[in-house]
Amino acid sequence: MVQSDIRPSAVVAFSGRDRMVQAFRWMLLARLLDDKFTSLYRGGKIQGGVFLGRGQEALSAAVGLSLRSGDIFAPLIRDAAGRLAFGEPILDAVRTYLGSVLGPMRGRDGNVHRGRPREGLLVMLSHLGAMISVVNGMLLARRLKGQTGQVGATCLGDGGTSTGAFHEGLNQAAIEKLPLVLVIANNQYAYSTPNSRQFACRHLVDKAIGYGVDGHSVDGTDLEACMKVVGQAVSRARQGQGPQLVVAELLRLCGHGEHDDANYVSAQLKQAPVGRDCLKVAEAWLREHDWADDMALEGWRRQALDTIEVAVATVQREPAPDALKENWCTLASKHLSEGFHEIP
Amino acid sequence: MVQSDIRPSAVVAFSGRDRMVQAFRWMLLARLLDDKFTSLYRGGKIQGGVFLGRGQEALSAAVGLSLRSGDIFAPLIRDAAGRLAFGEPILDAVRTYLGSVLGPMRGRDGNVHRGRPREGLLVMLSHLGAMISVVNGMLLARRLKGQTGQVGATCLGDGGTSTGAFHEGLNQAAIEKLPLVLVIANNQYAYSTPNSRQFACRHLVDKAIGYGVDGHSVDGTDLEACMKVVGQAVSRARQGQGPQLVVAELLRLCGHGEHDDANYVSAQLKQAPVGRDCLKVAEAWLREHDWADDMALEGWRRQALDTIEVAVATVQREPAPDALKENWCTLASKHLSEGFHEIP
Amino acid sequence: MSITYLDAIREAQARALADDPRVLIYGQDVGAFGGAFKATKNLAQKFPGRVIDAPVSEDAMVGAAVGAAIEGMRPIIEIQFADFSTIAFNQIVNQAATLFWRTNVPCPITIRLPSGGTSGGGPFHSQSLETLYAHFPGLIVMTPATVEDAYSMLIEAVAIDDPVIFCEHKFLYYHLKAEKLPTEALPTGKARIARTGRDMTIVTYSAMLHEALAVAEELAAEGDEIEVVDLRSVKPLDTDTVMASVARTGRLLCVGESWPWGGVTAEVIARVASEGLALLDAPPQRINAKDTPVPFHPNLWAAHRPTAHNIAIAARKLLRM
Amino acid sequence: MSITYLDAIREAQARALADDPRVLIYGQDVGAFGGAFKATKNLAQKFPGRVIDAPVSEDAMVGAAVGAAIEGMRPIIEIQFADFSTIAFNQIVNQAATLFWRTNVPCPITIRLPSGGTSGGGPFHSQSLETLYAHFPGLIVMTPATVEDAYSMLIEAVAIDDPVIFCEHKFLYYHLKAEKLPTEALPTGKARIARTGRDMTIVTYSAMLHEALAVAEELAAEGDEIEVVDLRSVKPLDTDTVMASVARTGRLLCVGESWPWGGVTAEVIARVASEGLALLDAPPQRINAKDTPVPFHPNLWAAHRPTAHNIAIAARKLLRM
Ligand SMILES: Cc1ncc(C[n+]2csc(CCOP(=O)(O)OP(=O)(O)O)c2C)c(N)n1
Ligand SMILES: Cc1ncc(C[n+]2csc(CCOP(=O)(O)OP(=O)(O)O)c2C)c(N)n1
Ligand SMILES: [Mg+2]
Ligand SMILES: [Mg+2]
Repeated sequence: MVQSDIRPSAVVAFSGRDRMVQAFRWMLLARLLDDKFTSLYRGGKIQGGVFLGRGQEALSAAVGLSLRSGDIFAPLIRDAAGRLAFGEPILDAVRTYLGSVLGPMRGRDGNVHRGRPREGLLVMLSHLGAMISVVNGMLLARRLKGQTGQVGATCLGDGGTSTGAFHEGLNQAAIEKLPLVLVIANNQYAYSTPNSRQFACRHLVDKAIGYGVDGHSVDGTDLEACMKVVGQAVSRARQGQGPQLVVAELLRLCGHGEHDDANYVSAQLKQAPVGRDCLKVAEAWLREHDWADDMALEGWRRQALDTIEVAVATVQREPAPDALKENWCTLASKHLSEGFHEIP
Repeated sequence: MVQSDIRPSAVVAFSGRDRMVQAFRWMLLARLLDDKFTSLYRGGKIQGGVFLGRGQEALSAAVGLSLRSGDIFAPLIRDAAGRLAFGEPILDAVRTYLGSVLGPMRGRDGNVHRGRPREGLLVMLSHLGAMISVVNGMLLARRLKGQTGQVGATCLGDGGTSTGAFHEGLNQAAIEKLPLVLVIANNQYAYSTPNSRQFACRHLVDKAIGYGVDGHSVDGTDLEACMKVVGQAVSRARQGQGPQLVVAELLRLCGHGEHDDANYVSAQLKQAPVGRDCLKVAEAWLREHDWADDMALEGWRRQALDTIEVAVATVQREPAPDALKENWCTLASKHLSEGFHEIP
Repeated sequence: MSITYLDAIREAQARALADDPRVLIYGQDVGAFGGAFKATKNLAQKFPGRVIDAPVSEDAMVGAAVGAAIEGMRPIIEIQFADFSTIAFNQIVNQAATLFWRTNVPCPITIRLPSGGTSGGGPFHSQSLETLYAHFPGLIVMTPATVEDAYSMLIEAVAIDDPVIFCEHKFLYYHLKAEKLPTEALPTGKARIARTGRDMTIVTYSAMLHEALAVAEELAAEGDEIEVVDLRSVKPLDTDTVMASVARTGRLLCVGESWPWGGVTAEVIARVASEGLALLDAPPQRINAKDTPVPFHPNLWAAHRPTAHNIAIAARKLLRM
Repeated sequence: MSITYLDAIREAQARALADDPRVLIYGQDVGAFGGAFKATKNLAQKFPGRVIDAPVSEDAMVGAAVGAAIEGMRPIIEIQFADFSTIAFNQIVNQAATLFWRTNVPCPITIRLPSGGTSGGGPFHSQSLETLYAHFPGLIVMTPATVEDAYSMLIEAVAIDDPVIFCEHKFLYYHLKAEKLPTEALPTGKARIARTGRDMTIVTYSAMLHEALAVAEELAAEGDEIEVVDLRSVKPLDTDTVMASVARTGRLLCVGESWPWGGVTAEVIARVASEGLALLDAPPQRINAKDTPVPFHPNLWAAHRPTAHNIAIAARKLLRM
């Protein structure tokens, strides 16, 4: 495990005032956006599921903020904060959830399945683990093209580590020594399944050694720690140190989706340090450092709410997809599409 | 890694005279049987490929001998020695290679794809890694049925560790704390692909920690070491210590199959200790211990050759499968088979 | 009391567990939680140790089921959504489907695939994969369309000595209700005439049965009597019942929710054309989902899958041919 | 000089690498070793860094190809045997096949599947999986039957902006020879009349083309002229050419090496029956492999797959119908 070779100056760079405030504000925006989706969902305004990042915003924001333009990010279902920090327009989120035809997915896919691959923001497949090798392929292609200095980050849950795709993907990155940052949010459960039924190693970061990659572990409820550890992992990848596995311990402070009351989450875990709300922890930390006070916090909150309201109001006036205008063509090579001559 | 907690008495049990001689004789039989298949192949008497265990007999025999009746064994392509030691009739091998309809596969499958699942000897799928979870399921079923004290062993190559199936299977065994012994023959290559293009950890046994299972490493060219280490791993599994990962270092002393001249194998590796012929090492060891002399060795060799000649002569008189007698039915429930009313 | 299609699936599993100690259930979240759709609710409590939570490892789940089957057990695997069975694909089509043929050891496993589209499901929670599994030798593929069949076919699936792919349709889970569980049923491999008619045959299965029945009702008002055949299982596929119906009506429309290329509808038409060409008074027709992934948005989804609306158009046209 | 089908595949890759810097090859043992079948022999030496050895990780191989495609590359993936593509199944059908539809970013990858049976290959080195991939929306499925097509279609596959499943038949690798590489070719999606005739149409593809041609030759001696249509790609499937041929001959026999349920032959018959029923003077027939895994032993293998022998029996029977 690598956890000590960053100089004090680097620490400041990863978690200086501007960065911490920025991170906090993305966390806040993500939390409030998630709240908004929850209330839209309860109001029957959203088709399909709603998947929240509640309790995982610190880690996620740290990933998004540690990346630069030109980097690659393949977020997962609980990464609203990271997406925003990476630069995903909030309209993309709202349009995809509400099914606006103007969104990047044009109503073809929904909720957390959104992105802009050509801008480095990949669109997740539902199948857990399946994005890792895709990021690898992009990084490999860039190396072949002579593009350097860029990294690719992707997120996964504790449950996702049990997939064959996780293994093949991380091993592939290790063999090619790719600048991949694989961030595991160990939120203690995969849907209802606790860690004890998901893996048997003492700590998920123990897996790093079996791949020959650097492993980092971090308290996912602590924004400052996330900024440092994720920032350092990204730096190491960028410097050519090969894949980095980051494992954060935290707790999902919501159901698996908004349909789930999560009554299986153990009361003990909720009381434990891992059950802290990272947003509250970050707020307290900012206050402690005198980097935020009531007024500032209230201002950020207002601004975030405004941003959300504007986005939702905009999208609610936008057209839904129209089946008659759809081209119903799966191929880029339209001329090779089969005309299935169906009757109606 | 676990390598030291066996008492001297245990060491004797694993590699006492009888066991070592037994092991050596299985190795010898396997080597000579492989040689026979090679010459039959060259003579055009074998359809499809021939896959040899040359250089891997010590490890393989140790696995087969460490198991008891009632245990489960899922061998791979280079496990002629282990199969024989576990109790596979030599006729099964010869019949399957030569396509006798009397063999356990009835000509439906061939060469290394053979076994008797109901007797604990599984039939490998070509798809690497796919047998691990099958062994897990058998062990799980036995636990549910209240059968205890039995273990399941399966073998894999260095290449096989890159499969998703390896990961899902080993993790599954770890979660359930099953008495699985997973033996990796790191013969330095997967077909032509060297270790450096297959994994990036320092040693494959490093993977054990990421699954929370015991790891054992052993010099696969050294029969005594294999008997001890594999024997110990099997014992630990039997005693309820959960899955055991054994990694042996050795070199494939032949092509991937008999069609391959293996000219990609580095001269350096051939000269290195890993390139020793385990059969010669074992022979020397037996001589050193005065457990074998020229006469004994020659006698064992004769007996092995006789056994092989008898088996081959027998099988060569046996009928090949007859398409007209085949039932062409894939289902156990014959009444649910589709009659595809094809014309001829 | 009214029983939903989902209840029937749960009850069938409860009964299988109660009647046969060799039965066990393995799948993600199937234990204390009762499954993503609650199809195993309370079963872990009622049958301790026999309803087992799996890691997110579909390949290993099915592999383990094969192993358990070799040991004489009769495992039921719940895949959380049919779409995730692609991860277990190799174990299903190569390990499970070939085991008996290769080794003479039967492989009595049941793989439950919550299948088919629902509004807002999107491309990876909506797939109908019966075609894939029917194509491979060695698998039985069941596609129950009614509460009664969901119950009796699942019980039969567990009893069958071969791997059964049990495609249960998510759209029917809550919608479809019956008064009580059946006490008898058609055997696997027998299609059912869901409605008799003399002017045209619609052959279908799973959720599309209900669209077809709605069309039959609608067209009855116009004086056309449509016979509706519910295939129940797509492999084996009951060619005889289909052929007998076409012999009566002379017209065949096949409806399936999966993609068009090589789907159930192609197989049915190929059989009828090969073996019963003379029975046809008009060209056999088929309606399937469009040849794109299943879209998320309700507007698109409703146009992507066959519905009573476009089946009715096709049926009217075929009646005039 | 004579060029084999396998040479053609190698030459096509050499040409693609030479002509387009975006092309790369990734697969097990494809580098210095030149591939299990030597289909990439010398390419790693000639195009340093662009022919890359992969670990035994088919899922990650195809995933990486999709990633490279997003970055504008045009990767060719060699799967060692088609049968192992089941491990990459999810990445092929869900990631690659849907990428453009979901994101508007094309996915120009070519997946080479050494396909089909050879004597002694056995159940896991012999599969013909074109049906699986054709069923899923978003994939082009090529099944070249000649040296010329192996060459020109592979070049075209690499140029196409969509994922192409390139089913190259192992049985043809060494047997099939041509004098020179072609300089022009039919476009993808166009079937070819491999032999003209007026009494019956055999529609087929890949290795079965040669069995069909042998039958046509044999029956010509008996006075029956058989037209043979080589589909070349099974998706898109050139219905027009098939239909035009059946319009001329009135009789249709479809031959495929994959399993019968829902195979290419079912799709072809379904199309002809739906759209050209009136063209048929006799029931359309099909011949496929038997509905069991592909057997290892030559005696069984020869009876499992369609051959000129049983195609001829079927053809004679159909001619008399
Ligand atoms: C391969 C695969 N199998 C099953 C699922 C269904 N599924 C969706 S989310 C989930 C739990 C994931 O848990 P984890 O990886 O810990 O992420 P978390 O939801 O806790 O953030 C499962 C099983 C899936 N998406 N992919
Ligand atoms: C999933 C899968 N992919 C590819 C293959 C083709 N293949 C057969 S053996 C082999 C190399 C295996 O190497 P290793 O596991 O090291 O075993 P060894 O042959 O060295 O004993 C490959 C790639 C396969 N059998 N299974
Ligand atoms: Mg989790
Ligand atoms: Mg090896």
